[in-house]
Amino acid sequence: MEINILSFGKIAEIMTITSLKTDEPMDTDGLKLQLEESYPALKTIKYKLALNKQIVQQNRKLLSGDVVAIMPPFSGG
Amino acid sequence: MEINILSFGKIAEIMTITSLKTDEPMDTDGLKLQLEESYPALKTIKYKLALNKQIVQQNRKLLSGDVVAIMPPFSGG
Amino acid sequence: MKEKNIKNIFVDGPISPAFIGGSIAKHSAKKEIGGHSIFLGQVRADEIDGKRVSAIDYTAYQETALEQMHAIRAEIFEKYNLTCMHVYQSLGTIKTGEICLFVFTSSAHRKPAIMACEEIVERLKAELPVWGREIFEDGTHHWKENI
Amino acid sequence: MKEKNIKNIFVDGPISPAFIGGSIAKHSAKKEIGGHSIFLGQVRADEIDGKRVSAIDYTAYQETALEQMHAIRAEIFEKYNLTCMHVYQSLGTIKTGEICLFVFTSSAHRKPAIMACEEIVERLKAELPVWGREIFEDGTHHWKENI
Repeated sequence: MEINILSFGKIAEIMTITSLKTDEPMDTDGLKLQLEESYPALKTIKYKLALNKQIVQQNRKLLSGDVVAIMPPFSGG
Repeated sequence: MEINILSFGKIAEIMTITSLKTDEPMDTDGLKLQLEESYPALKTIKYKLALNKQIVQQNRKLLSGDVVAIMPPFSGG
Repeated sequence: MKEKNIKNIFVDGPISPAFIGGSIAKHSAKKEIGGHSIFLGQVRADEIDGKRVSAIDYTAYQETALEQMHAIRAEIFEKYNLTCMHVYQSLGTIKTGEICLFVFTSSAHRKPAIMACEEIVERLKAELPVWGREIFEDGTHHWKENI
Repeated sequence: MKEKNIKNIFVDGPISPAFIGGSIAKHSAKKEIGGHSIFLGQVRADEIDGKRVSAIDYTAYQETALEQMHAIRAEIFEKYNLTCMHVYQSLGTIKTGEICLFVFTSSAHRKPAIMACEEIVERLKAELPVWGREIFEDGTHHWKENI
């Protein structure tokens, strides 16, 4: 399956991938681990995920075609 | 001695005097009593005094030439 | 008596939205400001005993009101870390839908401006000798009282 | 999925004081309003590690931000007796001294407008995926974080 990845703010400066292919079942916690392995700088940033535009509050299963946004701390206003 | 009287808002509609002459010593409490006798409607209104432009917090002695303002509840803003 | 720089807050007639916009624009040169808080009082077409308010006629004991406002201003600047504070109160006849009060505070971070603005509004309503006479459509009137 | 009327809050570039004045003017026809509360965010020339901020470049995850704002709006109208609520957030490069956020609430009596305005500002800073990149005079940058 293929997960689409969006990244924002300072995370967009360190993460360059826009999708991730895997044959294993995947959830948002698993995705975080995998991204932190590829981009160790991510471990030093407090970030949130959005799954299909909805902010993720707890671990969620991922399906092929899902869009996951990786969002550093907000600073609007 | 002569005390100058200013009145405002709805009190200006019921009180017409602009000064009060007396030979007795007078304080603000005494002035209130005297005004309420002349204008009984005043007894039904919560009002404050200002003596020489300063809002009166407690009884104050009056001197000739003093200006006392009779002020109904404020409604600015 | 010590010297005081007593600022005027009274304006004749309604406060125009364009004046408010202009007042905001003047603060663009103050680069230390991060937040502005504004309160506006607008004359409401209240119904009282079946009669509709069409305007409020404001009068004030101006000198005393300005002394009171001067003290409030000093206390607010003492209490909150503000860059600016502006207060305008209309006098005269203000029709429903028009602005009669404009309180404007600015600070580096948002909290002082927001808290000061609210406190100024509460205090001026309670402490300034200003009176609003609500004028009904039929020409009769009712003296407003702040709660 | 239920139908929603998702309002846009994003504007390209700074929010002009004239726009704010115009927005206030539009409310003069709403005669049930007694008080307006406005919060404005202005870009501050902060100094960070000896470098001066000259602008903030705002980006957002717009669709998610609008969904979040939609939920905040519904909860605010549920909680406070408001007549109106308007929110504008700038995107793109906003220079110091310019306005990047405009929150505007109105109610019959002052308290709901004041309390709602403050709560909206707090919530949108915490809950909307919007990012400010502080640009220094020397061209380098720093990612802002709301506290």
